[in-house]
Parts: sequence; structure tokens; C-alpha cells
Amino acid sequence: MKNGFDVAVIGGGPGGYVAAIKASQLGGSVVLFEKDAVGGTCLNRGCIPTKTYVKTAEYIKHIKYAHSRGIRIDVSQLGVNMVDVVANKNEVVKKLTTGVAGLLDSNQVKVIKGTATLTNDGKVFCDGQSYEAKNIILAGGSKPRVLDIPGIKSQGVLTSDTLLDLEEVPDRLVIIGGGVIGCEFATAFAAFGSEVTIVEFTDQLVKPMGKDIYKYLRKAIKAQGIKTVLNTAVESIERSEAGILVVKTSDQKTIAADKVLVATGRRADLECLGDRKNEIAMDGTFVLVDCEMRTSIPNVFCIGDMNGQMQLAHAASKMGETAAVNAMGGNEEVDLRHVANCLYTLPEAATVGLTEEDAKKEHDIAVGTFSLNANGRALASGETDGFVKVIIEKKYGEILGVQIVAPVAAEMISEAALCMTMEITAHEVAAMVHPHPTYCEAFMEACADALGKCIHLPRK
Amino acid sequence: MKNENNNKSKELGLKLLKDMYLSRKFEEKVQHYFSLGMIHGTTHLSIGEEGAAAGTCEGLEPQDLMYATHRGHSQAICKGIDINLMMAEIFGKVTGVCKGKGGSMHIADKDKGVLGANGIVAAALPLACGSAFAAKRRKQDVVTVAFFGDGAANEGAFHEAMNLASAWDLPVLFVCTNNTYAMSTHISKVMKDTDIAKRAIPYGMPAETVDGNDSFAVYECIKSARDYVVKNGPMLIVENTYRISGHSKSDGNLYRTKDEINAWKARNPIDKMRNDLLEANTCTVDELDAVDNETTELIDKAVQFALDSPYPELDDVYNDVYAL
Amino acid sequence: MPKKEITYANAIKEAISEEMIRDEEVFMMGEDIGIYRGAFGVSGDLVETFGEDRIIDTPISELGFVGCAIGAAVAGMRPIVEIMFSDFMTVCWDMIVNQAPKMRYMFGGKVSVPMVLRTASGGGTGAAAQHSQSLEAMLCHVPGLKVIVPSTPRDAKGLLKSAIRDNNPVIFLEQKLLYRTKGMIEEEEFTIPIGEADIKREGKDCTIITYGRMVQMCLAAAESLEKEGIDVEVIDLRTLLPMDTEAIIKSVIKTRHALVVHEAVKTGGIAGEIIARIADSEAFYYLDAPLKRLASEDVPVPFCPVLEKGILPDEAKIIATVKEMMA
Amino acid sequence: MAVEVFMPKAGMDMQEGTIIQWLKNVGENVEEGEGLLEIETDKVTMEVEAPATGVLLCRYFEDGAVVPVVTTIGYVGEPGEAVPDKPQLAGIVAKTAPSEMVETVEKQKPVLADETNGVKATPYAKKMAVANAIDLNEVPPTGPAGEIKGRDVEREIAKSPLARRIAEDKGIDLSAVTGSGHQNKVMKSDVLAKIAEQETPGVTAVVLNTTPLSGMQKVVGERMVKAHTEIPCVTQNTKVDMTKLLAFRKQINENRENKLTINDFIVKAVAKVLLHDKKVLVSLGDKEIIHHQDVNIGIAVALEEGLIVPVVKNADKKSLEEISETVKSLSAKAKSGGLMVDDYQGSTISISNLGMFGVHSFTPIVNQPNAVIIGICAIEEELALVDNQVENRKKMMISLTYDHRLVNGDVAAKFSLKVRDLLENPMEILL
Repeated sequence: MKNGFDVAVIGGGPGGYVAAIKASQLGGSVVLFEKDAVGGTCLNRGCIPTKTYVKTAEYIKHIKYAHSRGIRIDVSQLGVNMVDVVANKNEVVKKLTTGVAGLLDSNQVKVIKGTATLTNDGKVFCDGQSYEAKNIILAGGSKPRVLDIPGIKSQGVLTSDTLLDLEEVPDRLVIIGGGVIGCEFATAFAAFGSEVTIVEFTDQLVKPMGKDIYKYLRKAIKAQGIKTVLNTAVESIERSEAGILVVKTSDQKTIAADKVLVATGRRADLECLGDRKNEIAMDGTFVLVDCEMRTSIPNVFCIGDMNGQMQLAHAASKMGETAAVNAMGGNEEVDLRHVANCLYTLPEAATVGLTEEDAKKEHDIAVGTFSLNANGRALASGETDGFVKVIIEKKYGEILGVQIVAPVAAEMISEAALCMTMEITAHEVAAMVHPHPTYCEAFMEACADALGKCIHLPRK
Repeated sequence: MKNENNNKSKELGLKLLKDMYLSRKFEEKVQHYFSLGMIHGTTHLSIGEEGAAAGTCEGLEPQDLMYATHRGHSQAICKGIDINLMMAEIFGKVTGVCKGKGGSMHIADKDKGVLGANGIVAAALPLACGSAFAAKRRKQDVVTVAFFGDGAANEGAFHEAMNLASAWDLPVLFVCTNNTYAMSTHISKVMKDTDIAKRAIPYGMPAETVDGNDSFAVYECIKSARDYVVKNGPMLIVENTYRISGHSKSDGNLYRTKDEINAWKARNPIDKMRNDLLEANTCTVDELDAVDNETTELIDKAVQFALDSPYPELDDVYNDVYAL
Repeated sequence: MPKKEITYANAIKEAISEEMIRDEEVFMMGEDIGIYRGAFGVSGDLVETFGEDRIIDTPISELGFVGCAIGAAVAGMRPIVEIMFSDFMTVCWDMIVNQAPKMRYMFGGKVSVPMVLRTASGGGTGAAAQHSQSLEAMLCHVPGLKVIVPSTPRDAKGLLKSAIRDNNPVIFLEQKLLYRTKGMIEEEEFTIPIGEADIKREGKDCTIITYGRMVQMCLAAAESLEKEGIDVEVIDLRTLLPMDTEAIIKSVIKTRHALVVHEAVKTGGIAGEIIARIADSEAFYYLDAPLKRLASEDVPVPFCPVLEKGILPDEAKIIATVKEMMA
Repeated sequence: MAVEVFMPKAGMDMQEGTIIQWLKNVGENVEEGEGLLEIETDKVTMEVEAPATGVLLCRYFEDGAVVPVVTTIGYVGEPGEAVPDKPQLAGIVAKTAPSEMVETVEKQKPVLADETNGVKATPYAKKMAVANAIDLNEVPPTGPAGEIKGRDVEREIAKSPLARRIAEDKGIDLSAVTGSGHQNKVMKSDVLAKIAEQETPGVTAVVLNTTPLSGMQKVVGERMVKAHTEIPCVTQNTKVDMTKLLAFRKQINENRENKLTINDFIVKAVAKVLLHDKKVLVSLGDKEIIHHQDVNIGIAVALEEGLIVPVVKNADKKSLEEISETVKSLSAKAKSGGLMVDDYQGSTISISNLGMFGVHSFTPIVNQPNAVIIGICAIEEELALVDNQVENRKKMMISLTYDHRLVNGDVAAKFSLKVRDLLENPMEILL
């Protein structure tokens, strides 16, 4: 069969390329279509690039505070050369995408560059050619949602994609949307020297991570000189002749900016549905799938940002793996209950499972918290901003949710996620010996606190 | 008058003769098929003792009960058991009177009043007391006969039963078939006084001794004894006879002489009855031969019935261990 | 349900009395059971109630009167015969082993022997070697017999009534030391089916299988063990033949541990049989400790009370054995 | 015809016999019963007699030969008769020998897999090891004799700590739970499914979550079970035309601030019927039927944590307005948890209204010790003939459930009809 494959994957992001490799590992012949560069948003325009920026911001922060630890350093000239920052980011991205391409190659995945779409005859069309595959995995990803606001298309109004190529540091940066993307860019550009204002429509930043995270984050953001305007919508953006952008908000105020970042979320990129756009069942603006990642079309799977189940690279990878297994005749379900959410600000925040508010509704809970103020490693590092909070079910000690704010919260959250996946309860965590001094001890202490037997907290 | 008596005794004589022929021929067939290995286990033949069995059973009423000895083929046959079923039993067939589970030593048929031959010497005597006890309590015209041999008279059970029966005036007729041998042991070697009838004296019951090879005499004796027993309580009858056959099939007859056996053969109860009936002109030779031939046929049929019958299924082994 | 308290001996008497009223064919015979009221006083005033015709004193002639009872049973009556001490069964062994249980089978199912043989069994009374034995295992080796050892007044009454109505020879072993024990029974008439074990105490950790007077001892041990966190199930077999194997197997599958306790001597005892039944059943695969038995030492029952007590299983031995099994 | 002479089986255990000596030569005359030869068994020496009169035709074995039983050793017959060349099994035996009855015992396969062999472990431990694919060689023993016990294997069975805690708490045997986790690891959902399976045999449903029964739910549940199992109950459904009442209510409510509900009208109507007809106001005493004077109507109110039935006391003495106020205040109290004991005790009859949920008819459970409970259902539109004209009427079912021990069918039916008549003529309710 000419052009016939076991699995065709459309989209080479963290969902798609993982699906392709997995399907190949399972013995399938696989074709992968990618219109841009493999690695998707995550590698090229999302997770990885922003992390290089945040890391740079962290250097700046440490350098600024170096003197307080006895380091003699002159910080009066401290600043970034944005051209180099971008170059550094691009180098990292290039390394990773090259790596992914190499992986695909070594797994004999046929990579076709071009925009692929589904056709009514059940095939995949790309660049004037039809491809047949027994199963198709859609991994088209997402693109920034751009609100329908007057002036949103003005010059200087950027999305996260375009902001990353900006080779200068804007003096004033207004960020519309206080989600993860907004907060991470705010952190980076504030450190680079921008005056940053976040305009958020709801009453808190990174709302899905819960109040406890926000409470800490608010302080940290403020300390970095970032302004936040909550409960406020943007009504229009006007560009003056001088090139200054004026952001008008719902409370009839105006904020002047040199650049505006629109970070109001990402929507599914449905381009790859092609001719079958009207045939496939939708869940709002996302493609409807079951827990095996099957769409309403039997041999078509859909993963990652396209199905809206969880817009996280690591979730997309998991979905990709599962879709590949099922496409190869397996029978697996995706369990996203214990996928962690990470926020790369300074300090980091990470959560997994339920927040206290949600847990309370369905369970008889106990809560344990441990502040980094009492953690030896944090004190030694001068990084005492943060805490670990554990929500458990009272009777058996089941860990229902964990929230962490800490310099390495994103690293620490995996222990909690592991415990929850393996159904390790607070009892075992509290009993396990954790190395000292580490930030991870805080998790153990919080579990012990939830059980009412924390050693390093005053008796309640 | 005399004619009537004669007729009566002719009828009785032919009946006794028939019983004895059936017993004799039955056992001869058993002996034959045992030799051929077609009958399992062991058999205790009563060849020579038929007179005692026939006379005793004929002297009873149909409702009377009887416990036979291990040498009890003739006793059961004379009490009226179905010889086809009995032969089948001895062959171990499912059609047997005990469904093939009893065999030669445990022939029983409650409907005919045969409460079983018993493999344990003298065991029947206490059992007979029980049946008699029931009959007495129910005020029934029923006598229970306990057959036993001279050997059994030395068992404790004999004495316990004699005592119980006399103490409670039970309608038991203790019938000793005295063939003078307990297996190979002559009565004189194991009893100081071989007059078994005397053993009734300490138990305060009457006793009588009769020639067991004279079935007429046995009949008369039992008939009057039955009258006594049903009214008054137990009685002991000793019927002297001889076992022409060995104790069992493996008997080498080393304990007795051929002459002794031949002497008893000469006065065996069947020939005696024939002679008596001919001498008294009660019957003709033809009449007697007719009985001879008739019984041969009956026994042949019984053998054929037994041979034609199937063995029980193994599943049947669990049946009848317990009553519901 | 209204209940009344009654002794084991009186429960037996009540059963006999009720059955004698119910069925004219029931009568009892034995040594000194009439005006003397039985060696253990079980028959009480039965002779006054039913007369000497139905409560019959016999000569000391076990072979004779047990045979007589069998003969009467064959003839359709329902005799109860009392043998003063179970040890004396051996003098009429022929009747118990060769006659009563075999007749029905040998005779192709044409006769039945509805007889009950009651006898006082077991030791603890200082009656020494010829008046203290527990011979039930010998009896259980004889197909055709049924063997019952009741442990409570209620079981004694209900089972004896069933035994009297049963169409087979039933050996009813009454334990001397239980005669004066008391228990509650219904006012109303009741029977207990032969062949059904009774779970006297439910538990989940270890099964003790026992019968007769050891039942109380095992229950007491179970109470003590509960305090140590071991939850013992006590099965009172009540009927030894036919044995309620299913109840045993079910329990052992649940608890994974089994101990058999009996007063009879160990070698050739019923415990061996029970253990064999467990071992060749599905329960084997659930065993989490070796099967154990506690029985009297393999000696004649000694006279001296210290010695007699010493050879018997007791609460302390039961507790120690269970703990050893659960270790 | 020649008659066979055979080695007799002389005893139940005899297999073969030795010919000691022939007493007759071939050709010699013999008489039936005459000694023909002497044989010896392991027990005795005995004579074999001639089976017939004639001449000895042949001898197949000579002195000293050991011959299996039932084998022909010679023939007796008329001179010159033909005989077989070789000895054989006596004729009839060959034909009718009983077939061997051999019990076939099925070979039992060993249940345990080989990998458990050679390891000292209890049978239970081995069974669990096989079932859970555990290598006993890897299991550290803790038994007193160094054997692996069930608990040792149990420790090895992969199970999440949470699953273990739940199983211990609920008394679930983990060896009987199939794991759905990695390498059959037993997870929380598996234990919950097992619990559900044990609670509802035959049905396995994965439990999403469990919420503890509130005290009130327990009490209500217990009372319902008691009522449901104790009471022989009957339900009668009566259809009521509510058209007039709805119009009437609309009219009355027009100028009122506190609107009257349909329920208020029903309660009032019931109270009014009860003023004169108290036959259904009964309860069952220990040995007697208790007739009640007071018209105390319990109104079932559904709360999140259960069901409670506050009581409108002396409803027959209250005006429609008073009833309306009482019901409002009672249900407000019930919902806020402010009911006093007195507020929900002493009912003599109850009403349960599911009309707002569109229920067509239902069988409420009698609120003991009441004898009767009235179920009020939804008002439904129905086309009906009125004066030969098809009209749209509003109809409603009244489901009257009663304790048949206390109330008979006719009494209940008459009571329903009276309530119906009142509701259909709403002016009467107020008169």
C-alpha cells in the first residue's frame, strides 16, 4: 500500500511527537506531519523559552541580593541585552528541537513538513498528497486566544509567540490576562527592567491554582514591582501617534504601555480537521474525546490542547502515549487526576489534586501546612518565601491535594503527585525519612501536621 | 380315619420331602459353582441337616419369625424364601434377596419371617428375644425361632438369651441343630455333658431332644413346642443331625473319617423320608420321583435366574447403610 | 421465646418422656433404670409414669438385652437401651458392631433398626480405667451407626428426640460430668437434626472443633484468647457420625487455623479423622499453620485425681496451643 | 457327553492347587462321587470326586502339577468320546465371569504451581503466592518454624497503602481483590468495588465516593425500614380536578402579600375532612387501636441531610391563613435546623407533596405511628368532557397509603373522596 501507515500523527508538539515515538515503539509504521518545527508550542514558543527567560530573571534576582550574603558586587549597571537573551533562548530551543527530530528519526517516524488536514475519504492530505493510515492522532495544539477588543490588532500588541522574539526590553509592558503565561512573562520582563502591569478579569491571578497560591504570589509579584489590576476587563487599546499604546479598562482608567501582551488563554487549533470539521463531535471549542482519547470518528484520536482536557505539555505527552497505545490496539485510559500544575515565577508555585475549598465539599478533610520559614534549607538559601500545604481525607489519610510555593516547587510537587498516584497516604509520608536539609522535608512536615503530629511545629 | 391320617401325612411327607430336596439340590449347585469360582466368599453347607430345617419350619405358622444360623440355607428355604432370589443373592446379583449385599451367610427376607442368617455364632439368640419381646407386648400369636448349633451353646450370648427369655417369659423357641461338630471340633471335646437339652434346666424352661434326620418327628415336636411357647414362654429343642458336607468349602475333613461320613450319608434325611413314605405305603416311587424331578427343575431355574441376573452397580454400595 | 433452665440429665429425661408419650412403641431398658432411677439418676420417675412394662430393668446382661433391643427394633419397636457406663459397650460389642449397624445393609435394606443406645461416657469422675473411657472413635469406625455427643441440655434433649425418631441405631453418648450442668431450653417441643454441627462461638482467627464437655472449656479459652486479640470460632460437632464436614471446612477456610480438642485419647481419635478431612479438602490450601489436636494422653484413665486431670486437655493447654498456632 | 474335571476353588482365598496324585488312570471306570484325585491347597489336602459315572477320558496334568483353580484337568465320559486337546478354563466360567469392577479414580492435578515447591510455606501462603504471582523465594518468612506464613505473602502483594488502610478498616480480604493498578497492584478503587460487590452481590459498580450517613439519615432510614417491613400497606390513587381550586387560589392571592400555596389548600381540606371523620386518625398500640382526637398533620419536608416531618398541630382549628403561616414557618425552621422536638412530634396523619417534581403518583411510606399518609402529586393538564364540551382541565392525583391493619379499604376510599370533593369545590374549604 502506497503511503499507507499504521498511525498518522498530525502535529509534532509534546503530544504528537511522543505519540509518534510510542506508536513506533509498539511496532507501528508512523507518519508525523508538522507545519513548523517539531516540539510544538512547548519547545518553540512556550514552556522552554519562557523558562530560559525566568531563569535569567532568577540570575538577576540573585545578583541583586548577592551583597546581602556578603558578595561584593556592583549592581548599578545590571541589565540585560535582549538580543543575547533571545539568542540564548533560541539556542536552547534549537538543541531541544534537534533532539526531538533525532528521536523521531531513530524511531523511524516519517516526518512530513506541511499543513496536514483530514479528508472525507478518511485520509490525510498534506501538500498535494494523500496519505492513508489505519489510525490518525490529531495533535494540532492551540494558538493564543486573541480577544475581540478594539485596537487589539494594533502594532505593539503581542501574543506570547511574538513577545518571545522581541529584541528589546519595553519600558512599560501591560499584560492582559493574569494566568500562568501572564505571570511568567511578568516575572521575566519585570526582572529585565520593564514596568509591568497585569490586567486580570477575575478576582485573582492563576485562579485555578487556588487561593493559597494566590495569597503568596500576590506578595511576590508586588515585591518584584509588578502591578496588578484585578476584576478588570480591557475595553480598548489605542495607539497614539507617538507609538504609545493606551489600554483603556472597564473601570474607565487608562494605562500607558510600550507593548501589550495578550495572554488570555489558548484555544484549540482546529485547522487539521479539514473536511471533517463538521463531522467530528465537539465539546465547545474543543474536540470531544473519551478517556481513551478517541473522537467520535472511530479511528481518529485527539490529544493535547486540541481536546481541552488539560492544556499542559506533560498532560499532552501522557495523552499522546495513551492514544498511541490505543491506536496500536491497546486499551488504556488516561488518568489526569494527579497531573501537577506548575507556575514558574519567583518563587515557583505548584499544585496537584484538589484545593482545600474543593476538597471540603466532598470529603471529611484535615489540612496540614508547613512554612518555609521553618525549613532549614530555605533559611540557609535565604528563600523562605513559601509553604507546603497538604489536604488529606481524615479517615485513611488519603492525600487529596497539595499546594506548594517554594524556589523549587515544580520539582517538589512530583513527590506529592507520586504519592497520590501510588495511593501513599499521609501516614507513610510522615513516616518516611526525608533527607535533611531539603525543601522536600516541608512536604513530610505538612503531612505530619495534617495528622496532628508534626515535630517541627509548635503544639496546637 | 386312618386314610385321612394317611392323606394328611402324605401331604406333609411330600411337602417335607420337597423342602429337603430343594435344600439339598440348592446347596449342591452352590457347591458346584463355588468350585468353579463363580460364587465368592465362603458358603456353609447344611447337606445332611435338611430334616431338621424342614421339620422345624413346617411345624411353625407362616407369621412366625426365625433367625437362621450361618449354615442356614436349608432353614431359609424351608421357611419359604424365594429360591430364585436366594440363589441370585449367593451369586451376588442385584436381583438377590438382599440385593447382593448379604450373600450366603446373611440370607434374610422379613416378609417370609426370615430375620436373617447370622455370621456370628449365637448372636441370633438375644435378637430372637427382642422379636419375641415385641410380639409378646403386642399380644401377637407369633413365636420366634432362634436356630443355633451345638457350638453356639457354649457362647455367653446363648446363656444370656436363655436367661432373658425365661426371666421375661418370652415366646422364643431355641432350636439347636446339633450336628456334633463346631467346625472341626467334636462336641465331646468341648462339653463335659453333651446333652444340650439339660442346659434348659437352670433357666427353668422345658427342653426336648429329637432325631433331626427324622423330619416327621421334628415336625411333631416343633408343632407341640410352638403351642407351649406361645402360651408359656421359651423352650429348647435339640435336633440331632449330621453335617455331611464340610464346615466350609476349604474343609479337608481331616477331623473325621470317611466311614463316619458314609454312615451318616446312609441315613440322610431325604433317603429316610423316601423309605418311610414307601414303607408306610403312603406314596409311590413315581410320586417321590416326581418331587425329585420337580425340585431339580426348580433349582435349575433358580441357577439360570441367578446367572442371567446382573451384578449391582457400584453406585449401589452406599444405599441401605442408613434408613431414612 | 420463653425459656426454662434445666439440667442435662433432666433434659434427657424430658426427651425420653415426651417421646414415650408421643409413640407407644418407645420403651427403655437397662440396668437399674427403674426404681433405682439409673446409675446417674437420669430416668428419675419415668418408671412411675410409664410403668415397669416400658421402663424395664434388665439383668446385668448387656449382650442379652442389647440384642433383645435390636430384635425388638427389627420387629418395629423403638427401644432405648441404657448401658450404665460406655466402657461396658465392649461386652456387647458384637451387638453394637456386627448386628445393629449391619442388618439393614446385609439384608438389602429390608429391615431397619430404630434403636437408641444411651450410655454415660467420659472421665473426670475418678472412676478410673474401666469406667471413664471415651470410646466414640471406635463407634465412628462402624458404618451404619450414628454417634451423638451433646454438650448442652438443649442439644441433649433435641438430639435425643431426633435419635429416638431416627430409623437407625444411634449411640447417644452422655457425658457424666455434664449431667448436672444447666442450660436454657424452650418450653415448647423442639428437635435438633442429627448431623448438624453448631457454631457455639463465631470468630475469625482460629477454629476449634470439639464436642461434649470440652465445648465449655474451649469457649472459656476463647474468651481468654479474645483478650489477647485472637478471635476464636468454636464448632460443637454434636453429631460425630455422620459428621458435618461442611461446617468444618467452611470455618477453616475462613480462619485458616484449626485445632481439634477432645477428651478421648489421641491415637486413633476423632481428631485424626477431622484433621484428615480438612487436609483433603479445599480448606488445605487456606491453612496458615499446621493442624493441631489436643486430646487425652495415650494412657488408660488413671485413678488419682492429679493424674487424671493431668492427662486431659484443659483451658490452659487450649490457650497455649492456639497461641502457638497463631505465632 | 463328557464331563469336565477341574481344579476346584476350595476356599475364598485359593488361587491354585497341587495335584498330589491321581487315584484313577485314563480309561479306568469311575463312579460319580468316587475319589478321582487328591489335591493340596495351602491349607488342606482333599479329594476331588468324580463329577459323573463313566471312564476317565484324559488327564491334562500329572502328579505334582500346580494348576490354577477352575482349570480343566481331565474329562469323565463314555469311552471314545472326543475331548479337547488342551486344558482350558471350565466352560461356564469363561462365559459368565463377572466383569472387573474397578473404581476409576481421576488423577488429580497438583493445584500449586511448581515455583512454590521446595519453599517452606503454609498452604495458604502458597495459594496466595500462586494467585498473586509472587515468588516465594523472595518472601522473608516470619513463621515460628521459619516458614512463610499467609501474612508474609500478604505483605508482598502489591497494594497501595490507601487500599490497605481501607481494606483493614472494612475487613476486606485483600487476597480476594483483583488489582487494577500497575502489575495488578490493588488500588483504592478496587477495594471500594469489592466493598460494593459484597454489599450488593452480583453487581459490581465502582464507587465514586462515599459520604457518611448523617445521624438523621440513619434515623429516617431505620424508621422507614421498620414501617416498610411492618406495615401491610395499600395505596389508593384518586384523581382530583384542580381547575376550580387553581382559579380560586389565583383570585385569593391576587391581593395578598403572603401567597397561599396549593399545599396550604390541601392541608386545610384534609384538616376539614378530619374535623368530622376521624376514622383514619388511629395508631396501633401494644394490644389496642388508639383513636386520636387531635388533627395534627405532619408535613414531609425534604432536607439535604434527610427527611423531616414537622407537624401542623390542631389543623382543624386553624384557618387557611394560619395553616399557611404555620407550614411556612415550620419548613423554614426545618431547613435552618431550628425545629424543636415539639415541632415534629405528635402527628396523627401525614402529607407528603411531590407535586413540584412532576410526580404522577407514588406510594409514600407510612409515617409510624400514623395509619395514613397522603401523597400529593403534580397537577397535570388533561382534556376532559365537561357538559359535553372538551375542556382543558387541571388534574392531580392523591395517593393515599394506609396501614391495612388499622384502616380498611372502604374507609380509606371514602376519606379520599371527601378530600377530593372539597378540593373540587374550593369555596367549601373556607366555609
